[in-house]
Amino acid sequence: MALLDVSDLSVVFQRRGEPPFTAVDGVSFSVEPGQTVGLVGESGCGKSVTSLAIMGLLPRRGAVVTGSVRFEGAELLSLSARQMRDRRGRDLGMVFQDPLSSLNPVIAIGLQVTEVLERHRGMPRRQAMVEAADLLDKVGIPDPRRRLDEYPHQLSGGMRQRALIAMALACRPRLLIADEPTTALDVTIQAQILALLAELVRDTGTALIMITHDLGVVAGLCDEVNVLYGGRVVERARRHELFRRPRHPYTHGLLASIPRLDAPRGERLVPIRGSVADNIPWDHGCAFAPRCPNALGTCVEVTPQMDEEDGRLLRCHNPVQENQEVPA
Amino acid sequence: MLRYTLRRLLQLVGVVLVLSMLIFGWLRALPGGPVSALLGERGTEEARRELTAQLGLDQPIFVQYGKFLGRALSGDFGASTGVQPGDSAIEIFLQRFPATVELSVVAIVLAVLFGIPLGYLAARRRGGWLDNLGVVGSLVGVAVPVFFLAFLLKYLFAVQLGWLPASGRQTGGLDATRVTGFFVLDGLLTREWDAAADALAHLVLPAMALATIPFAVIFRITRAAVLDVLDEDYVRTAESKGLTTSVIRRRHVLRNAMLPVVTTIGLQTGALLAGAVLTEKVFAFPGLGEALALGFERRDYPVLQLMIIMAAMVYVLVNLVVDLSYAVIDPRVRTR
Amino acid sequence: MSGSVSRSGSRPPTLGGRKERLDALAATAADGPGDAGVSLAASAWRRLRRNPVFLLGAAIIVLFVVVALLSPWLAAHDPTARLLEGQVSRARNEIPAAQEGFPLGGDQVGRDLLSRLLVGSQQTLMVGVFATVIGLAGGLLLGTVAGALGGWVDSLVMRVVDVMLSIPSLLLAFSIGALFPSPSQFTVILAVATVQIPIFARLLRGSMLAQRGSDHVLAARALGVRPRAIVFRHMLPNSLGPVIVQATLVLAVAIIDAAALSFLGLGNPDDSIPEWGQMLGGAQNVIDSHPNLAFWPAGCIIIVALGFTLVGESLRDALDPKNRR
Amino acid sequence: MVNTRTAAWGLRRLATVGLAGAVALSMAACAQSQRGNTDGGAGGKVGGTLTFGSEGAPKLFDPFYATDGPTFRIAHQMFEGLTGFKPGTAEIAPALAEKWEHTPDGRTWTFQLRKGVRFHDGTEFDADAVCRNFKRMSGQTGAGQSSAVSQYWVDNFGGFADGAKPSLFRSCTPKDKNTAVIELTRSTSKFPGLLGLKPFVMQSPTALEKYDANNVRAQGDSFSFPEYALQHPTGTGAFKFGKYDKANNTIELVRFDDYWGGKTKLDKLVYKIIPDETARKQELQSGAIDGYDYPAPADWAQLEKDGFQVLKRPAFNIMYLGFTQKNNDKLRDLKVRQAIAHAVNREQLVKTQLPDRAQVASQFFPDAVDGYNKDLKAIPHDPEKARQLLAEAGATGLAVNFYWPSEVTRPYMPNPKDIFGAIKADLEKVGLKVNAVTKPWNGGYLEDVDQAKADLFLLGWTGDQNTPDNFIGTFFGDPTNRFHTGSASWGQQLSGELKAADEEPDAAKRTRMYQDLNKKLINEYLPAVPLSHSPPAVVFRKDVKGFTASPLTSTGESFAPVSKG
Repeated sequence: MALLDVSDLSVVFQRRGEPPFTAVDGVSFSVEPGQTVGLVGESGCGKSVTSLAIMGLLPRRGAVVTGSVRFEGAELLSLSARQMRDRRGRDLGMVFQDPLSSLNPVIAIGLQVTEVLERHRGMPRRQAMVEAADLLDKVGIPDPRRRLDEYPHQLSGGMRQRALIAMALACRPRLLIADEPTTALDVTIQAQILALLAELVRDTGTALIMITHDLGVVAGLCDEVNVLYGGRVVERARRHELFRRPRHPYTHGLLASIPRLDAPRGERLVPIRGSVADNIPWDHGCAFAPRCPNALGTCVEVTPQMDEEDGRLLRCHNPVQENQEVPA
Repeated sequence: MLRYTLRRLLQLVGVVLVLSMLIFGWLRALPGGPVSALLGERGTEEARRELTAQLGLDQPIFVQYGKFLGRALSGDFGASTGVQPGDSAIEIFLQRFPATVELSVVAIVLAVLFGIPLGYLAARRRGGWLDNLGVVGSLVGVAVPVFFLAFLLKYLFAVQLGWLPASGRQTGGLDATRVTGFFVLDGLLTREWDAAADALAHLVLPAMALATIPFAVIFRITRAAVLDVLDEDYVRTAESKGLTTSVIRRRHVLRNAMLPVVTTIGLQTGALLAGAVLTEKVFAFPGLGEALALGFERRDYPVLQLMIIMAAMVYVLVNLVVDLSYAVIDPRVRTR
Repeated sequence: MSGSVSRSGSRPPTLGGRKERLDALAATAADGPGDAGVSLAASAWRRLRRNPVFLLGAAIIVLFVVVALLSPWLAAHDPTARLLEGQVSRARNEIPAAQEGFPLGGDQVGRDLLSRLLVGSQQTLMVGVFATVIGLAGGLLLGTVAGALGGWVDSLVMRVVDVMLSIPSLLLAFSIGALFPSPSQFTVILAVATVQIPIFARLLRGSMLAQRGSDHVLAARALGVRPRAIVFRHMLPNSLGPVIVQATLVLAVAIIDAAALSFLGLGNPDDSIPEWGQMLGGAQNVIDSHPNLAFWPAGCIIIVALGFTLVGESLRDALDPKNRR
Repeated sequence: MVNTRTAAWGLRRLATVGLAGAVALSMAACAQSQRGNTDGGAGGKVGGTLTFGSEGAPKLFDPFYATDGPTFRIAHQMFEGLTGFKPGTAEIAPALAEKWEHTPDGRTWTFQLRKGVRFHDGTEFDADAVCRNFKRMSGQTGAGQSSAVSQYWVDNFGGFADGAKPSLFRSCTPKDKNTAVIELTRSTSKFPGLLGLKPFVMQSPTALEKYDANNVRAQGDSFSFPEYALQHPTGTGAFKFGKYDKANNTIELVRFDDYWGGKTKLDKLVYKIIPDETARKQELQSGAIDGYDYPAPADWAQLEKDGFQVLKRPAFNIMYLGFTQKNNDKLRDLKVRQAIAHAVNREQLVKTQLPDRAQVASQFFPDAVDGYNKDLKAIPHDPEKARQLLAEAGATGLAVNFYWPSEVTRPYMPNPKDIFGAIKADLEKVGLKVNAVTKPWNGGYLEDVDQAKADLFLLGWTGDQNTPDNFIGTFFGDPTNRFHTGSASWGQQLSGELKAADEEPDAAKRTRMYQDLNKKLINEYLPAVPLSHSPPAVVFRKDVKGFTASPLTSTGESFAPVSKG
């Protein structure tokens, strides 16, 4: 049985005086224990909202969540706020994008780590402190004892992110969600953090959902990749499959737009035309159609369905063919 | 931190010196003066001349200031001519300072006691009836002239209903023993409970009048700050850790929201004196404010000089304390 | 570091510690060049139209101004004529009660109270407006000079401003009002205005500094636009928003402070031309035998002050970039 | 609602507070209640305590150095002079002297002293004590001679023993134990009534010496007074000094059990200082005080309705519209001054703006004073006549600057602003151009008026004693007065006539001289327009009995016979 089973998850935001906005539109995917799954897409594609929905962190008012999120078979969406609290931080941990703003500026790092331990493992403060120092050490923070009494503003960006990871993993959750954990960091640090994450999930056997817009990150880490567009999964495949042979024009576009060292000389980078703003609603066809190089008439009439084909899922009327040249 | 404190105190000295000069000059630039106050209808041109000479007011101003400064350094700020004629200005200040402090403390305590919790609740239930009521209420509170509110309170609770005393610090003839000059405290120390209660009763109305504006301000700041903090990322982080609501509220929300609130409280405390002048006048409450108003009406130079200088000093010191306390609760300031 | 500190630290939006508040308000001017300012205004206006608080306040102000302008025609009687003097008796504490043609009765010397209230709105409006304008002018001068030149000029001006700000406003007004040999409407206005100068100065200077670094100004510099042109064409227009907000709030404060001055005996002693604050101050010794003499002007003051405050606050919220969607 | 760090912070604060508390408590050991140390027992609620609201703080308790009402009010309960006043009137009556006589030239006065009188400190009152008092008063030196310190002496007796300035007082000799002889340098109408004034009361020579009573020093902008004046006033009166609780603005007097005038009813007499008019009234209404002085006329009706006794005193004051002869030469023309007198509608003014029982003044002092001229009629309100007079004087449309005081109310002038308003309107009706000038009472008004900057001004006077000289003598006696009668053709003459009348020893003759003088003042000189006499009032709770209101106000009203409940 899958560790996490998300099926047909939808999130609709409703604000007074404004039309409802569908951020996530029937997303389904699952995560096996210890597996690392990537959610990839441009900003606004609904990947972060998906993660927040799983964690139950969406505002109670204004956001309508439907579908199902099963964790070890238990339906999370039907849990009460209290029950969800008990799971958060214990079964599911999360790491956010901006490490500075995600840490409480006026509380010492030590306390911010130990509070989780106290909450979920009922540790007394002193013991928790020892454990915390240990955790900081694990995430590669030098001289952890001293760090315990320091405040976020005294740490470097990388240190902060490590600290956050330490907190998220403090109670050995079975699932860790990392939402763009590296985007706010310098490139050199990014690599370190990714390496750290990889190492940790391997050692602790934690499953990881890696949310990113950066296929490079995915390439290094994920077993399976979900490509989201306009709130829907448009392609899912094992990592190698995807990179070797992207089928959806959007995925293809994403790949084509990353600079690659092994690219043949003279090959130009091909950016994707337009922006998310050009999307058409899914029920009128394919949201990506207006930006799609392969778009056909049907793309703007018939909503493409998700179909399985040799071990991958694809939502497209006119997939990219083997060794097709992408028209500029 | 220590160096910073010392620097601030040094600045204070400068401020006081300049201020004393300004006050001194200003008072003497005003028309009239103690001579009129002392002579009243009996004044004639030569009686005036004589008295002016006796008071040394006929000498060039810088000479007068020099003398004043000289005496002041030896702790002698002259004797009152109008407020409590004959008493030394210092004496008067020492009598009245506790009164105003007592009043201000009660007022600010009231403001904080109601302002912070209400502000917090308003923010939690943003757009709820409490929120709207509070926001509009705080706006009205600012729009009502302090002295008029004071009148209303006095008229209603003292005159019409007779629940509370209309003026003064303590009922006459109560024969209370004086120890510290803080009447409530004195009553407790000497176990003259009736005296303490009586003094407290005298504080209620003026304190209420005085507390409105600080309350309004503290309420709004608290509300705004809590709203700001609620959508901070670290609150979401705390949620993602599955912490209990009470921990999140106390440790992550309130704690951060308090930073601006503390500053505000300090500034308001400092600014209270302004309101005190009006409130004390209405309630004939023998504090600094009343002394200022009275001293001005009777052109009591020594008293006015000392009072205003002291007021400024207190104000500066309060602000210093605020900045320091800020450092205590905000590590980012402390450890920078 | 401190940048993020101030996220909650130095953005106590309304009222609050004067300095912090002003700087925060000033910061709202920083974003975007002139045209963005325009779109900001537009979006602000969109939000205001839906804001009941703003509408209420605006309604009050409009009514107030209209009354002030039309009062000479609205007033049934000459507000200075002692029409009911015959019915006044200090001895028996008799002050003309409401009667035919005098719906609110008369005042201490038998003048028609309603007429005085109506006409009084003029003076009150004048006090508020002039005090604000003078304060604004002074602040504009100091603030622009400080903000535009920077350097030692800036620090000098700001020291002065801080000292002024550090004296409780009413005491300051009180002192200034007392400075004049004999009080008059003019001295009242001047006293109240002077208190506002440092506030505006700090505000403008703040927004100037905020913009000195901002892209559109740098761009203008790069294009070699003359400094004066930069200040007046690029900086000032963007500071407008916060200044307007402050001005509306100051109008309320001015009216209240003026009343307080009258109460302390520093108001305009010649009461032939009515003014609310002065009517209130003058009624204080008959307040508990004839409360109405105090309550009417007080009520007017409170409502008008509230009106300006409501508008000011809702404007502030509207202009606060954080509230823009 | 505190987490660890705020807790720590809170704790630190708590600690400091706690520390303060600890200190306080340790102080509590030495902070024993000092109640019951004064007679009258603990608490103020004993039936025998009467609390009276005073409008101001007494300057000090030695009346000799005082000029202010609050001091005199309290002094009157503690001290007595050789002469006094018949309760409820301004008539001179025996006090510490049982009877007296004077030589025909009015310069030598022999006083028979009351026997068996003791001061509060037990010192016996006798001729020796009397003369030591006069020695003390006339022997002032240094700051003690300042007109700001010993103003009453300077005004009434002139110079001091050092002879630098001529003095009315020559000598005092104890003829025998109970006979004192006082010699004057000239005769004056003020004597012996003068001796009833508070500054000239008898004080215990022992106490005066013991507490260094004459040690007055000029200190910076002011004067500092000796211990005697601040804490040890010692007289023969029905009450003796208790304590002055400055922090609470209350003064306590305690019954003097050896009072010669028989048993005083109250145990304790407490004065509470409440400068604010409205506050005084509310204190009375809320029962915190039993009575207060000078209720605003506007409140009388209300107070009576609320069941308080408002005792109206016979008016002993005058409000006048003053001219200065100095600047505006048109004002030196009698016609112009008369025109102004005719222009002012005084009946209307008195009816609308002045207290109950106020009267239009026909001359410069009220009928309670000897020398009042009953036949003299008030100048009638007659705008027509006024215009005509102005025309004759070629002063039609004359512009005058007219001063009125802000920040003040006086017993004779309860509401300057409105009074001014009324008069201004009247003057404009007859075509005068009025340039209104206002200044705070102490903030330039008195100054400018005394320096003759005002063409017209509002002022008045409350009498100290029953002699015309105390009124018109004070106003016009010295030619360089604030009316500058000196600059008028008749100024010197007027001064002379006043002096003559004052020095006339024969009472009957003197009275006639003053009556004539009053007529001339109105018909020929008119240095000012007498406006009105306003009776000041005092208010008590219903259960306060035995109080007699006096035209001399608080300085003529004893609490000795007063009882409560």
